[in-house]
Amino acid sequence: MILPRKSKYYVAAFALLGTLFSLAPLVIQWASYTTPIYAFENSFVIDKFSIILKGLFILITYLTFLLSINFIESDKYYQGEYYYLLLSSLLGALIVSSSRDLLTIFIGIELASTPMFLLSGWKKGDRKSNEGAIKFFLLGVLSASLILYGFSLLYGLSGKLVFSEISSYLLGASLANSPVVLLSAILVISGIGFKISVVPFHSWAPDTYEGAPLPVTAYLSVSSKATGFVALIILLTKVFAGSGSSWGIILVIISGLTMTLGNLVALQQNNPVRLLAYSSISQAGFILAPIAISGITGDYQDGIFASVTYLIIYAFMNLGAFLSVHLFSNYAGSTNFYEWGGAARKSPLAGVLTTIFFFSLAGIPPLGGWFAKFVVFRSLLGSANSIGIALGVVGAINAVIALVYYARISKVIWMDEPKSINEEKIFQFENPLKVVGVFTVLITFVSGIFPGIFSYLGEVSSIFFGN
Amino acid sequence: MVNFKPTVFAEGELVYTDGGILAEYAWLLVVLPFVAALVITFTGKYLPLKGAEVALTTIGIIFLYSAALMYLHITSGVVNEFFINVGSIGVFDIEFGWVVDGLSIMMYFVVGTVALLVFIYATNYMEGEIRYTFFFTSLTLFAGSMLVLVSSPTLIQILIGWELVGVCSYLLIGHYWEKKDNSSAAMKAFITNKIADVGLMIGIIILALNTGTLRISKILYQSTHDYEKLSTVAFVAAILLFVGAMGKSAQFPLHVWLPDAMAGPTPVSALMHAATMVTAGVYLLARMFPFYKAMAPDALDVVMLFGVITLLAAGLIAVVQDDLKKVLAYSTVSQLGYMVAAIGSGAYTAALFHLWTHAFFKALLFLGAGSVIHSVHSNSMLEMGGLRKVMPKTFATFIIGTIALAGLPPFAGFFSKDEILASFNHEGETTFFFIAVLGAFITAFYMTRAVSLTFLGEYRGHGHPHESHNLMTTPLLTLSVFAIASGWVNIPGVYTGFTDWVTTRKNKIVEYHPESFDLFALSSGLLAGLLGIALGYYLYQLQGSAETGDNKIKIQPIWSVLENKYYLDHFYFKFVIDPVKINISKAVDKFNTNVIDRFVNGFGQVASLMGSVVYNNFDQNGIDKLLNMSSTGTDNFGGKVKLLQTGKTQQYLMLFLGGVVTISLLILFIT
Amino acid sequence: MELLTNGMGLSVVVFFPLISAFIITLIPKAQEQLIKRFALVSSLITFVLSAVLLFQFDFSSADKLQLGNKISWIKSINANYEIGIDGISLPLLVLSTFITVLAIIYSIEHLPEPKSPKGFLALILVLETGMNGTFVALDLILFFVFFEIVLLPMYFMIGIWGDKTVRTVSGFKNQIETRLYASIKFFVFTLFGSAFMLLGFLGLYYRGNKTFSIPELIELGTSGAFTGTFATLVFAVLFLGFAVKVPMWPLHTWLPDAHTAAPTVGSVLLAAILLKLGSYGFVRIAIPILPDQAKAWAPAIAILSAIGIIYGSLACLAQTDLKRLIAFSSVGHMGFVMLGIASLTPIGINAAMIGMVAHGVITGLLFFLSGSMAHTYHTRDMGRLGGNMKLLPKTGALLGFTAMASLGLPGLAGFWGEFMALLGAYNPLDGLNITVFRTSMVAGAIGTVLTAGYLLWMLQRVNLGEPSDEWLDKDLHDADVYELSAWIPLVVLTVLIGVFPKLIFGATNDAVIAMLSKAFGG
Amino acid sequence: MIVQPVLVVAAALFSLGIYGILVRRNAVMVLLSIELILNSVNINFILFDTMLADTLMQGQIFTIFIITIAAAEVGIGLAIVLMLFRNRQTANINEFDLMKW
Repeated sequence: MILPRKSKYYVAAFALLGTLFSLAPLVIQWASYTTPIYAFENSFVIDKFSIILKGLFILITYLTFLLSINFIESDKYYQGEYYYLLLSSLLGALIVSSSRDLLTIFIGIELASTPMFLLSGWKKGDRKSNEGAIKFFLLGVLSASLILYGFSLLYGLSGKLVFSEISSYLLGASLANSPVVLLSAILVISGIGFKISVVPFHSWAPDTYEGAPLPVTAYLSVSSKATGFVALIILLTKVFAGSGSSWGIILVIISGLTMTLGNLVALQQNNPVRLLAYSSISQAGFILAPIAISGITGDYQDGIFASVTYLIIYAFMNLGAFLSVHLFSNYAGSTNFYEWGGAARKSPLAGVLTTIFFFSLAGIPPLGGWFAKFVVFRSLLGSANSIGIALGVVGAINAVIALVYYARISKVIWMDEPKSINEEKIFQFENPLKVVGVFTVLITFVSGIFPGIFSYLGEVSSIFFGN
Repeated sequence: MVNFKPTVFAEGELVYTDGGILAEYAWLLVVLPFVAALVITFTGKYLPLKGAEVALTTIGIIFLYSAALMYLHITSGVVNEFFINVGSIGVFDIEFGWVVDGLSIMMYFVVGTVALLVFIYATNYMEGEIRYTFFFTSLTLFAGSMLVLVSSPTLIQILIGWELVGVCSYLLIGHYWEKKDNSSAAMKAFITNKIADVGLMIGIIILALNTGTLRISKILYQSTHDYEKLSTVAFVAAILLFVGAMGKSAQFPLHVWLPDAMAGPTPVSALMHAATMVTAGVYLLARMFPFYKAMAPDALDVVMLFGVITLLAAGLIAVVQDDLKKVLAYSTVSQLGYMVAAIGSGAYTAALFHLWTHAFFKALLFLGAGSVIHSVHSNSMLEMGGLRKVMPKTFATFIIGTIALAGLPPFAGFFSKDEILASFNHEGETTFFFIAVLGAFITAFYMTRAVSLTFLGEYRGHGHPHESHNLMTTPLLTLSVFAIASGWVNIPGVYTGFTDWVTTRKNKIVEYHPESFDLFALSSGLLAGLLGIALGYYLYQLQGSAETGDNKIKIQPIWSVLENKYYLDHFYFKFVIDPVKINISKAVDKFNTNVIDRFVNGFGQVASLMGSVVYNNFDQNGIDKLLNMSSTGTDNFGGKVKLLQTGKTQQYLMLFLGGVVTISLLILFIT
Repeated sequence: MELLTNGMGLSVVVFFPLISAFIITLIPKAQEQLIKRFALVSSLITFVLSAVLLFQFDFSSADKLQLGNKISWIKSINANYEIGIDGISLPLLVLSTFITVLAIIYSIEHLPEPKSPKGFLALILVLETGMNGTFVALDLILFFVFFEIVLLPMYFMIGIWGDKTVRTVSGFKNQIETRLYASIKFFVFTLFGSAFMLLGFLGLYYRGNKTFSIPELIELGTSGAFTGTFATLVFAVLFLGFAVKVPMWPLHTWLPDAHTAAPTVGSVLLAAILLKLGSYGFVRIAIPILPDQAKAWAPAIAILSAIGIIYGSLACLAQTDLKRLIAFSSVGHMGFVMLGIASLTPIGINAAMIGMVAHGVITGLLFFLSGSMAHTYHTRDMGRLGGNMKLLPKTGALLGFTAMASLGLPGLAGFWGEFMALLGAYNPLDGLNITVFRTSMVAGAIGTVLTAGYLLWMLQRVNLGEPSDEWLDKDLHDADVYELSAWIPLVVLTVLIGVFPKLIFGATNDAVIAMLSKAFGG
Repeated sequence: MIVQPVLVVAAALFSLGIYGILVRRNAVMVLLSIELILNSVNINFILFDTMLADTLMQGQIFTIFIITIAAAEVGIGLAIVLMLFRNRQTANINEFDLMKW
């Protein structure tokens, strides 16, 4: 922000470099990792789990920057502020990933989400953007306040803020299933349910996604969702671990609803962004499923492993999907993907990328998505629990339904007849976007063909519970 | 005064050699035609005679080889079989191979001889016809397939030959496939046979699975030695095999395809009716005879019943035909009825003997008819007549054939038919015996009718008929020699070589074989034949000229004539001949065309109708609709669901808090 | 040769096409000839390699899994890259590489619209990887991945190069292009099946102490590790997954549409190989791992197959569209294959194996022919065709030959599948309901008659008769050298297998017997 | 010391806030209602802090943080509302339904 306007371009470069550099300490930490390091009286921890998630968040932000460059250049937007807000949101996410007490996690969540309120309304002149922003904002604040209320109850009950102490106190006093704890659990779940946009707290997502600038939408649907999930995982497993049986059931219902409803509505969409919004809602349902079941079975480690694996793969393929939507809607100048007929002929590369991302979302081997879905099914059936199996069946059916609308996009761009109006348009595929595309596609493929790389997550999540 | 002696060949007592090199290389008989077919297909167009020469040489070799085998067999009985394993499946060995014994050698010889002559005949007959080369390809294949069938030591190979014969007949009957009728006739032949083949297939399956082998000799051995193994299924299997035989050997009610098969060129009909196709069924029954005799005597009665029905029904139909080839066709059916009935009555030798003689004189008759048609350019006897003068050779040979068929001594048919009658008589099947005699009478009658309509009287056609080319008449003459002499190989009391030929085989044949003439059967058969000819001659010559023969009887009431002189005749005419000649036979004809034909034709239509019903109402609108409905259904549901998304912020908030409340309530209830 | 036997050879056979497909995508669009040549060569190399493996293969111990290897793949779930072939998979593997070569030869001169050899050939090669992989995979997850890889290329083949005619589909409001409807239908149907199949695999994984290895699971299954409702459910979902692919009645409805819509090569590969994935799955996975369930389900399968046979033939009699008729004929023929499998006897399953190969060869050829005829006449309506023998003698003759082969003419490949399947069905495994199987056998036998009926009918309408006037003035080119060189090998193969079935039985018999004796004892 | 009444007050504030959110049409009013909820939370924290005599004063610290963040959020909220008002001359949140379904 201190830089003069003419040199705004450097801001982008600077932000990119900054994020890259911020990876360095992570690597060092990883290399020099021995045991979890605790700071600020156990309210802040550095363990492999947090390191991995931090790495994920930073990468996502990095890619988002790459996505943003051209968007920002394209119009008179505040650049510095844009990057600044994104970075602060990133900071929030980083905090969440290693926070271990109510205050820190609350600050993290707020820090992560507040900037997004502004970014989602970044297109000042655009009414849709404003509208999305206000909806996002109001629900966001409400959710925050609910979370707070839940926290306050917890504090009142235990007098502690640090998770480990709270949970030990709850267990000691065998209050794990007392109504107050449950109430606070409900409030927390609802509050975070808003961030991860699960039914019935999803309603803001499609509108906000549609209104917000595309890079921001991508970030919303990936990073803040991830943040929300991390927060949820930490809270549920560190604080409410005792009352798993209660919230487990609830989450099962929620995730089942989320998958189904998201899919069914997505079938109806002709706006690619809204389609992705609903698809990401149903994906959230899939991510939620293992946690839910782990609540019932108590095998948190497996549940976390599955969810986080899904989260990571989902993050990259979804970014890729947004990238392709960005490309094609810029090319066709239409937010109705039925008008993209035959666009892939213009740029086969973009076409192939799009196909890969969307079919990966649909979970077709050998693309990453299949392994994500696979681990989820695995932990669902592994529970050997009738509820889990039922949820698995629901998931399987949804996976098939989802195929219909995911395939629809690549059907349009490859199989439909080219629209005459699009003929003379030129297909823009700038280099930064190419970088994003190649990077995400690589990860999508690698995670599909050599899913072995995720195996260490198991060990990681075990450490996560070691303390 | 008639004395019989059982001729029993048990394995031990058989006097036979292994046939040496001649038997070892008998596979040439089977393989050569297929090689030839390939050669003709690829090189035929460039050869001077358009491939005919290849076919002729091949079939010539086959003829010589089979003759050599025959000689060897007559001098020192040959029994041997060879197997080639072409794969094992489970416990089964799938084997091809070739069997060399009396039965098969007799068939080789018949096929070789008839085929050779027919081929020679065809080179001239088919001259200038379209697809000349292809015709010879399929004709060679036809002979080859028949050899596959008769040479087979395993049921699986029998099945293969069986179907190959069917396909070749399909190709040949449909030779002029530009006309839809012809291709339909071809289809009809194929489908009818296929229906029968289902029986054969299942029969084979049952036999194979209950005996654990596909080798015929083993199965027959078990059926004579290991009663329990087969006894339960024997009857069913026997009947099913017979169903297969009914198809190929055109037994009532599956004979309908044979008359239509006349759509093919005449040489094909000759080959098909004399040697190659229709004899297959009889051959199968003969091959499996020990099994029938030992395990399923009841089945034999069924066989006999159908045989008798066939011979009568077909004979009656033949009387009313105006198409020369059709007359012969129905006569074939009826003669096959004789053979099958003979097998049914347990007269193994008699049946094969009739097959043997019939092959020659029926080939002769068909080729004769062919040469007539070739010169008259019409099948209808109403457009013939008076050809005696213009086509002397054809006429002479045709007459020989007719007499042979009618069964007058010393022509071939006489001996074989007499043996069948004798065996009926001996078995005490009085009814069947008399039906058979009646059949003989009818045969003689319609043949006489055919002769008089064709050759006697005045010419009624338009073209200028002429005697056929030597290439066509030579075979006729050759065949007529056989038609006369082929019966002399099995004269009871004089020389019964044929019996020894066909009973010299690996498996015991238990049958009763007349040691000397059964004079009663002989006389009745002879009488019937003579009567038939006499009556025919009477009606179509004495009662008036050939051309108006039929009309006379129909139009001008004969009772007036009889009133003058022959009340008896009048009575006969009034109450016997007219009904039989017009009503009953017409009725049988009607039944044939209207009921059975319609069924077979209708089969396709019904099936396709059902097909369309199933397809349109169930497949497309049933399963698919369900599927599409479900997909659109989900869409619509999604349409409903998305209405939650009103876009009104406050309702979102409401939804949000509503969610919270619901969850709390849920928890309240669940925990 | 050491390289070949330690699993390297198989891996190359599987992945070489994929690599070459990738390379093809790098070749610039302009150099069509280079692309075509490259695709042809690489598919040839694959085929030759598989032929070499054929010689490496030790037929004396065809019941053992050979030339395989096992490398750790996904540690966290103990899924391994485990491959190998035995007598059961060998013929299908070779068939798949072989047919692919022919498909590419055909495509050199006969690319469907819109012509774009790059994409098309690349897709074919990717498809080949999927097919080969499925046949060599010995790990459930690996199997699943390859099983699914097949979907994408076929989806795009149908969708992009498919039939563009617009038709109304019952249940849909507005009209839709055949290719679009068919492609998504194919995709959804198969995915529906396989999604549940995956659940089944996971079930096995957890009951079978956390292994996905098929051989180990077979050991467990035959030692009675999987029982009760669990086993029933697992078999049910496996059945769903495979039966859709076969396809068994009543899950077959995607097939006619897919075949009708697909470009020639597409339907050839679909009929020749893809359908086999399902039946192969039954033989390789479902039956040996869950023998008791297989026994319990066998009657149902037999009945469905019998229905499929009759039903398919009847449906064929109602067709006016040549390709659609052939597609429905596949339903009937695969019905025979499944009937053989259902009998659970060495005879039946051997019959199924040879039936698969035969159907692959014959129906593949039929689709080649019908496709090229549709290309020549610009119609598949049999009402308008006719006199083909006069117009295109070579094609017509081949069509006649193939039809005969397809109706199970003895002495040609198709016969063994049908007859032996009936033979097997007459005496099913001990303890199976004889009545059901014999009834199905009779139904099948009647089916052969119907089959003969519709094929001859097809010949009469297409091949025979006088050509209608609309063709007389047109210059219709008969089969050219590319087409013939793609077709003749299939003809030869048909005759060879027909005359000397040992080509297949020699490989399969021991393996099948071993499999069954392990599964059902004795 | 007295606990229940204060708790009740907090709860009442909370419910008031909810009520306001649901019935008020004006965006600013909705914002205020949310503030009410936050304040009820604050009261809770203070109350519990004193009740438990928390030596670390965690409750009060938390409260301060909440106040800060609330302030920031209100700032953002007002900014958005202003932007909206500039674009479409109304602050009635129920007229913002360009995007639905």
